[in-house]
Amino acid sequence: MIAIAVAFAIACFGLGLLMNLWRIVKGPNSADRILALDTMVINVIALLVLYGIRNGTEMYFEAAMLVAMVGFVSTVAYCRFVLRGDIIE
Amino acid sequence: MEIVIASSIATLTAGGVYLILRLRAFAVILGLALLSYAVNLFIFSSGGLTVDEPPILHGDGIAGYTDPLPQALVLTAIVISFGMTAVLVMVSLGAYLERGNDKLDIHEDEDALSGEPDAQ
Amino acid sequence: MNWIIAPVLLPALLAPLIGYVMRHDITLARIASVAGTLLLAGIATGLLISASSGETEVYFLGDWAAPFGIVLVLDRLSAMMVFLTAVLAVLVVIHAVATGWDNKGRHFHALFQFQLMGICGAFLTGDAFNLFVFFEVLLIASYGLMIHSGGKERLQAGLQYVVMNLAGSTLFLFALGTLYASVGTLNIADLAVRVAEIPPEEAGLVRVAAMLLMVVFAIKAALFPLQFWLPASYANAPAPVAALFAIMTKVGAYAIIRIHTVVFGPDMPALDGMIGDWLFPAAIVTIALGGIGVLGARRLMPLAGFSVVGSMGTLMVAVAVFTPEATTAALYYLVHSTLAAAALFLVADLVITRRGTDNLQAMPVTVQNGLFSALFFGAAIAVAGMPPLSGFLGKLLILDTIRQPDLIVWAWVAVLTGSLLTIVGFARAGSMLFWKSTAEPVPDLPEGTVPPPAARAMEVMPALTALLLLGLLAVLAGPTTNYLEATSVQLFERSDYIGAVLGTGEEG
Amino acid sequence: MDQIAEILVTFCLVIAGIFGLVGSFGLLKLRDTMQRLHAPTKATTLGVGGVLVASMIYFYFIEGSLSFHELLITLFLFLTAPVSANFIAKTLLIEKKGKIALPETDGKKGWATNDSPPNVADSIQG
Amino acid sequence: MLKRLIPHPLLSISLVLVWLMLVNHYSLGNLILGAILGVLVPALTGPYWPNQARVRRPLKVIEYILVVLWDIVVANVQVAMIILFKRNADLKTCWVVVPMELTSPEAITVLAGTITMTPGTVSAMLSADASEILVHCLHTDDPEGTRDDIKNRYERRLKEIFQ
Amino acid sequence: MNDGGNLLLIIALLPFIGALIPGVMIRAGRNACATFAAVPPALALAILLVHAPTVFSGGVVQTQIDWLPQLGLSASFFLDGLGFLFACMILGVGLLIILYARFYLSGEDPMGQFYTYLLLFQGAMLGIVLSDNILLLLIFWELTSLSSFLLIGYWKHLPEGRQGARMALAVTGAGGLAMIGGMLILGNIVGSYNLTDILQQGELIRSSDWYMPALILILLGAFTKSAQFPFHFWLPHAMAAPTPVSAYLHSATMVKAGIFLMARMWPVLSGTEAWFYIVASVGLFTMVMAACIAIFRNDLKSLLAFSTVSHLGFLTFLLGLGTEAAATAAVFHIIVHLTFKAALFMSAGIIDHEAHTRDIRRLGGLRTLMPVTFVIASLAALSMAGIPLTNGFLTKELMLEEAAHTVWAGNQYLVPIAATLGALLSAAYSFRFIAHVFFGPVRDDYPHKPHDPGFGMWASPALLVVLVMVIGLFPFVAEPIVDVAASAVTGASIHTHLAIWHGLTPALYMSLTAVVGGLIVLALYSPLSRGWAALPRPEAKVIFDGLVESIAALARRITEGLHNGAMTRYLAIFVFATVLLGFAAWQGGGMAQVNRPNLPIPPMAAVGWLLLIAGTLSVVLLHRQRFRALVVIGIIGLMVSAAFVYLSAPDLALTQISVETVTIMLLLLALHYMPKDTPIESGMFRRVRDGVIAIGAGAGVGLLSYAFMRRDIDTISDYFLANSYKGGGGHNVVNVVLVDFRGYDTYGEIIVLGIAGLIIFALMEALLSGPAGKRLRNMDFSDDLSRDRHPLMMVVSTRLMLPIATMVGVYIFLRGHNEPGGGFVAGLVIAIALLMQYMASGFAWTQARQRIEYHAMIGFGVVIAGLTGCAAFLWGLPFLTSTFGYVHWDPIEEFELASAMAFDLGVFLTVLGAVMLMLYSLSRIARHAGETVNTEPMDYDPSDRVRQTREES
Ligand code: NA
Ligand code: NA
Repeated sequence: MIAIAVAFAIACFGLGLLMNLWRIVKGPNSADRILALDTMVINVIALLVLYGIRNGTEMYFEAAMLVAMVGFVSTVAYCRFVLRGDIIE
Repeated sequence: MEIVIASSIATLTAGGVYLILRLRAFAVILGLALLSYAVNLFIFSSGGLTVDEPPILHGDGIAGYTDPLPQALVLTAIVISFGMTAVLVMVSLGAYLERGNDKLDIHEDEDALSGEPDAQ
Repeated sequence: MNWIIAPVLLPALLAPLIGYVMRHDITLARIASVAGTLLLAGIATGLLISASSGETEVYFLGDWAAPFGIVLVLDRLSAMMVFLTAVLAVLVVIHAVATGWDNKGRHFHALFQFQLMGICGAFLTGDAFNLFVFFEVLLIASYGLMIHSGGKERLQAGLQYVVMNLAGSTLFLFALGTLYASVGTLNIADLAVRVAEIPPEEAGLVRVAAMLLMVVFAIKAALFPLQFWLPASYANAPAPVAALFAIMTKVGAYAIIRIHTVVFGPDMPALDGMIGDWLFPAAIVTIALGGIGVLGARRLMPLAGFSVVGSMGTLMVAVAVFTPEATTAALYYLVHSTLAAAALFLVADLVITRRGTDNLQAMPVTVQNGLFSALFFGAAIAVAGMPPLSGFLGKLLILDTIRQPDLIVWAWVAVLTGSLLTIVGFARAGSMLFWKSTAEPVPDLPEGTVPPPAARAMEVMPALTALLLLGLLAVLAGPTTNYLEATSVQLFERSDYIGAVLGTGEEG
Repeated sequence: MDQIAEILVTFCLVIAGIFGLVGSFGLLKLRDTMQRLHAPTKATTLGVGGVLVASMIYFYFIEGSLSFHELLITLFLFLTAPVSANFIAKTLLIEKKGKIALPETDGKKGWATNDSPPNVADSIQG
Repeated sequence: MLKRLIPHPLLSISLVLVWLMLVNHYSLGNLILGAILGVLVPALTGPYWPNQARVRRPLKVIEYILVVLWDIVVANVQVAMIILFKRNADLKTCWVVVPMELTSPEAITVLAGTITMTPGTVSAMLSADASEILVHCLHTDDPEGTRDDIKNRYERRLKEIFQ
Repeated sequence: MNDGGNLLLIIALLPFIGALIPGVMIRAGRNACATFAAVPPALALAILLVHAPTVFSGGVVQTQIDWLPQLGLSASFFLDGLGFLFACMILGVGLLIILYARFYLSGEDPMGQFYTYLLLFQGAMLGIVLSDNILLLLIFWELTSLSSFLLIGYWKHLPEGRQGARMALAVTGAGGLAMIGGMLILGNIVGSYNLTDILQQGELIRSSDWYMPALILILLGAFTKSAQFPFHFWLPHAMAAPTPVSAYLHSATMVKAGIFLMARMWPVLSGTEAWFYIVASVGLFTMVMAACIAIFRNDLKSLLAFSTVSHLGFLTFLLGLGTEAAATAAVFHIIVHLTFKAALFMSAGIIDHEAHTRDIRRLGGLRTLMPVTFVIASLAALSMAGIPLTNGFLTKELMLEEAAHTVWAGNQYLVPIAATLGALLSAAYSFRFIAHVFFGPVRDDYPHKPHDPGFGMWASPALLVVLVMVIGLFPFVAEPIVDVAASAVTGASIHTHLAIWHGLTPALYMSLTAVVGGLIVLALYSPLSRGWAALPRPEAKVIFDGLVESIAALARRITEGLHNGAMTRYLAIFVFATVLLGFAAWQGGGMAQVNRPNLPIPPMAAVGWLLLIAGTLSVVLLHRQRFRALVVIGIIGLMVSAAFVYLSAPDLALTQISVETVTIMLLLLALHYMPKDTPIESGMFRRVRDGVIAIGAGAGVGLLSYAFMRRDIDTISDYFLANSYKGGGGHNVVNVVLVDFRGYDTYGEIIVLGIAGLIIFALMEALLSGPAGKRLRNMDFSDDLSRDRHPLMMVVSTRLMLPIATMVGVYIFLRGHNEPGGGFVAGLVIAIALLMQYMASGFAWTQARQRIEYHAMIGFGVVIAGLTGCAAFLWGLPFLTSTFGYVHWDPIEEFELASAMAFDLGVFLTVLGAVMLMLYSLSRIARHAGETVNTEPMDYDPSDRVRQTREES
């Protein structure tokens, strides 16, 4: 039962990724792209955790944590670039 | 799965090569970044693909692990290419600030100070 | 401790100290850097003497057995290359200090030491991937040195240099991946063993790996069609750096000599002499391009750069034959052309500094025209391969050792014609710089401008020493060639190398 | 007990999947960027949150190890997501400066993207 | 003495907890290591947090968290319905300006975060003097009500916690 | 080596040692300089004469020192008759020239330099004639080219001197290079480069298939050096040299080197049809042609130069005949020509020196003004004309005699007629020399009033003229030296009988015809000269210059066309060549059996693949909108990391994602100052071309990787899996490989990072202090930007995240040995955490709170890693040998301590330091660009408002 649920969730988030991709490519604003990439990061985190459940290992949580961290930093950096040009000022 | 990785390597390489053949340093940087992804996957795959078996030893068994050596090589390659990219970015920025354009080609008759107006 | 690691470790420990502790004190940095380089030369001499016993010494890093850990291998070849590097480094560092080049930007000495570390590491390593790592060390240090002190031309040339080499490094990784995938090891000796076992009908992958590696090394060795980057890079590098770069092209040549003899030698069934078949024509064209470039150059630094291209072609013609005799000749010419190129760049620096431009045009002479013309004449003789300096002997050796009937005419015509073009090119350049300039009226200096200072003895000394070394290399050609002959015999006797690395490698 | 845990996990996962998908779908479907900005909150909260809760339950009841990593990730996401959204909204407003009508502030100072921060002195006078 | 060694006890305790969560293995060794880090890390990062907010009523924090979590679940369902079943043309999107009485940066941050994390509203930005917050509502018929909700449900509680 | 041999070596070396003297002695004055410059040749001459008895008794003095045995090059010298003759000439005339030059050179000329060059040249020349090893001979051969280049170009301010020097170098240098080929062939045929060995093997050489190439190549060397047609043109232009040089090089020595070589090689190369037809014909033609030109030259030295060319043709012709008698005649004429020609050159120099012109048209009537010179020059010229009682007559007779019975391609008249014509023309220009310079009325328009110079200047030519007359009158005095030299040339035992009168031979009639004809030509000079002037004739210099210039221009075009700075083209060639070569290599080998099943492709992987492909294509398509491309490239990084997770490589995933983030930060920082868009610059053709190359490369590596993923091979990795825990103390094999098995790689890798940090810092310094700094200060970034720089929310959340992220970093560091993680990732995590702080609260505020300098951090890191490796030395173990152990402390559970962790700490510090130093350096630009610096951590802190209000009330 769990296996099916995991597969379902993976499918949902995977599908989500494709939708994010569409938004990144299509835009039209930078904000859309950054937003879509940020969402993509969140979906990937979910997928990582799901993958961990599927394999019964907690090996991938560090990866998920790190992805969360760098995802945030890059989102802020992209935004700052548009907002202020200089990301560290 | 092999075909997935091989075609990913191929696409990344093709994209990277196309971009390093562009005329502006920035495109070349992007191209080298793509090539770096490609080569990382390439080296990684040289040990053969394994799924679901990370190279962390539990007990003394050694069967069925992902080949650790290519992984270590890729790690080294990632770090080195990071250092290289950083220098490249800096050098191209420097060249841009000195020349007023970020063309990769050098033209004998180019005059930096009357260069293009794209220097903001 | 065993001293094999010392040429890597000494600069590796010194460089951070210079770069971080002494970065605000140029005097201290200079003393440390010069002292370190001298010490390196001393160590290199010791290693050379040690290697001349003919025994291949292996250093098992981390005490791991080969082929699992990384090994350093000291044989005659690596000892010679390290020694050559150290000698060159001493000349260059003194020149850089005496002319004040080192103080025109930041971190010269730290980068210089790292550069030495990379070069020595590349020469000593017995591991294909570690060779890549040290290639990268020496390359990234060279990027820093190349753009040392900045400036528009230097940065744009530096950008090209970096891009080209990054592309090359990427290819290096592709090649190593292919190599590992086809034979499953990285240790050079182990590679040799395993490649020898591969039958031709299964050799596709390993052949590709060998070829890609050749291309990678050919970039460094500036072999056609991968020589395009060199002239502009060398021409725009700070002159002492360009002089140091004389050894960088040799790193490429060394790698081909090492890898494509020990691992992919022509007698390997899988390779079937493929490498030489491609290398030889490439070398021939390289000679031609070098000669044509020397004749066609409008500026002194590119002229010197093209002469390096030509000399690499000459060197690689001998390498491409892959016989012990030809390799002996190649090694002699390698030593010669390294010092000759260094001498040329150092002299060019002294001249350009005083002329204020490297355009080959008549300008009023400034100071010490006689001295500089004599130095230039010496350097030109060296680079063109004229007697009495060692280049002539090197060329004779190369021509004499190529005995394959299908190669001989090509090699002779290329080498001799290349020499002629180089001679004519240098004669034109020198005549313009030093002779025609004497006919130019000396203008009255505007108020307040100081004429360029005369060169002090310390500034001239490195260039002069390089020329003297070339003379010495000619005089001592016999003993030198004895060493080199034993070197190439050792190189081609790959069972020694393999035995030393794999045979006695049991972990203690 | 395991049965309940299994059901719980399954439930969480299904919920998570649905909300994750809805979030991304919203990103695709909604009309303008400000609206789209709402969508990822679903993926972040009930989406990833559901997966993380499922994971905790799963590892505790089924694998037998209590794992708090999931909590940390949740904490991190809850800490960062609003800041990200804040930045993205501002990015949009800067990109479309003048094209999006914003309500006026009630105070003396305008919105942060358009008005420089007060220095302390003039806020005292006010 | 203790005060100087552990300037931010709450932070230090949190960090020890974080450490234990990270290693996910509860032993005396890890506790000691966590404690060392709990002292060391705040000391290292302290300069970047010069004036820390004081949480006056820790218990209220739990209440606040529960309220917000509940709101998240409820609002998520509502918004999912909107996304899935409402035509884009029918959406009544609007901006809402919420004046704030909060002055602690931490409190303002938590409020803005809460607004964003509860679906249906996103806090877009603050006013330059941080006295107002600009909120974007995905769909509402009653902007005033939304504003009041925010002020009553969240700001009031935060005021209790932080001031 | 016998004693004589030792002395021989000294002879060969003396001039070179002597070349150092003038540089020192010049300070002592010009007389001292000249005197001391004369010492080495005098000494050498004396030693040479010591050997005379041996040589004259038919002996040979030899010495051999191994130099480069692998090549067959030895410092071997031998002295036989031919060598003796030449050595005497070189040293003897050398002494005369030193004397002459002392008075000839003016005060402004750098005399020390002159003598240095002269002695260098002398040494090279001596080397040629004494070498017993043809490779050694080549060395000296090239040295004569070089030193003559310096001598000809001695007056460097004169364009003729420079051009003449370059032309001489180019022509003789080219010949020398050809000769190298020829000599190597000879050596290969014989199996030795020793001349004495080669001279034994005439039969072998002449019958070899390689005889013709060798002959042609060697003759190219000889002909260019000895100015034979069509290489004769350089010699007249070399006359721009000071006259002592012309007298020495272009009469007595260098141009004779080619003759010497032909004489030396005569026993092995001559005697074949090829030799005869090439050498004799070229010589004869040169003799006639050059003599004809000489008549009409108005420059004295030019006249003499063409006369020299003609006489060299004379000698070549004789050697080409291949008979012993002709060779003997040649040897004799070498001596004869030396005597009169050197005297004539010096006389010409005297006239030039005194009258300040060498133009015959401006001279005349000097007979009375310069009687001594007149006598000297006239006697020498008469010898040149071949008038009886001078030595020139003797050799001319011998030559005509040989010519008289030479049949050329079945024609028995051609050669005699041509030889007579040559002699006639020779007589004609000699007569013109005497008549137009010394006879006729004294003029009143000399550029300078001429009179005889002092004794020092005319002593040398006078001595030579004495020789001219002595030999002319008493030919037998020359017999011994001619005999011994001719014997050496021919290898036979020659006993000549030199006499003035041979009876009424055909030669006598031919000679008579020549002299009479010469007088007639002189008489008809004016009309002939007008006719000559009207004659269209190719000007050699123009052709040569044109040739060199067009070759140089072509070289320039090729060079600048190929190396035109178009990096993109270089890269295209590189990729294209690589793909091609890779394909060629693959073609030659086969593929092993596929022995590995394909793994399944789950839908999730397919989705990831789709994202990766789409991301890549988007980056390519969007690359001109740079920011957008940077956003999209984030997808690729994310997907590659995800792929690594999926493929069981968590370490890679962690590293890839964090590196990718930092890289994007760097790119964003740089992009701020760069154009935001890339203009469309490449046309359709170019894009298609690049596309094709790109697809080729992509397909290549794709197929390659697919090929190797389908087969399993035996790798060394099993060892790592087996020994990671046992020998390295870690469960994470990848980490143990990194910090232990291949720790040396990692050591190199962190050094790369450290260097990168340094370079960026150094470059930034260089940029900011240069024109780029000025440019930056003028940049304006204030348009349309957000007003909030350090938003409150970001600052607050960062404050909480920083300690948490630090904990995460420490955690990842500590567990790296056993679980995914390690120093590298930890360094990046901390760097990213710090970066967040910088982004939130600004550079200046954060930097002010930063206690550790990033420079120092890199330094510490590299040094710690290095010293950890060195620690093994204390136990006598190699660099980087690791150790680990398990510590038991009750009540704490057992934990592991590994030296690898100290190494990893070095990695950590370096990574952190390098990344931060890079960011630091890039951020410095901003402050340079005039941005204000923040002193508060956030734009506005609302609690300030409260505090202030409270204080207010
Ligand atoms: Na590594
Ligand atoms: Na690791």
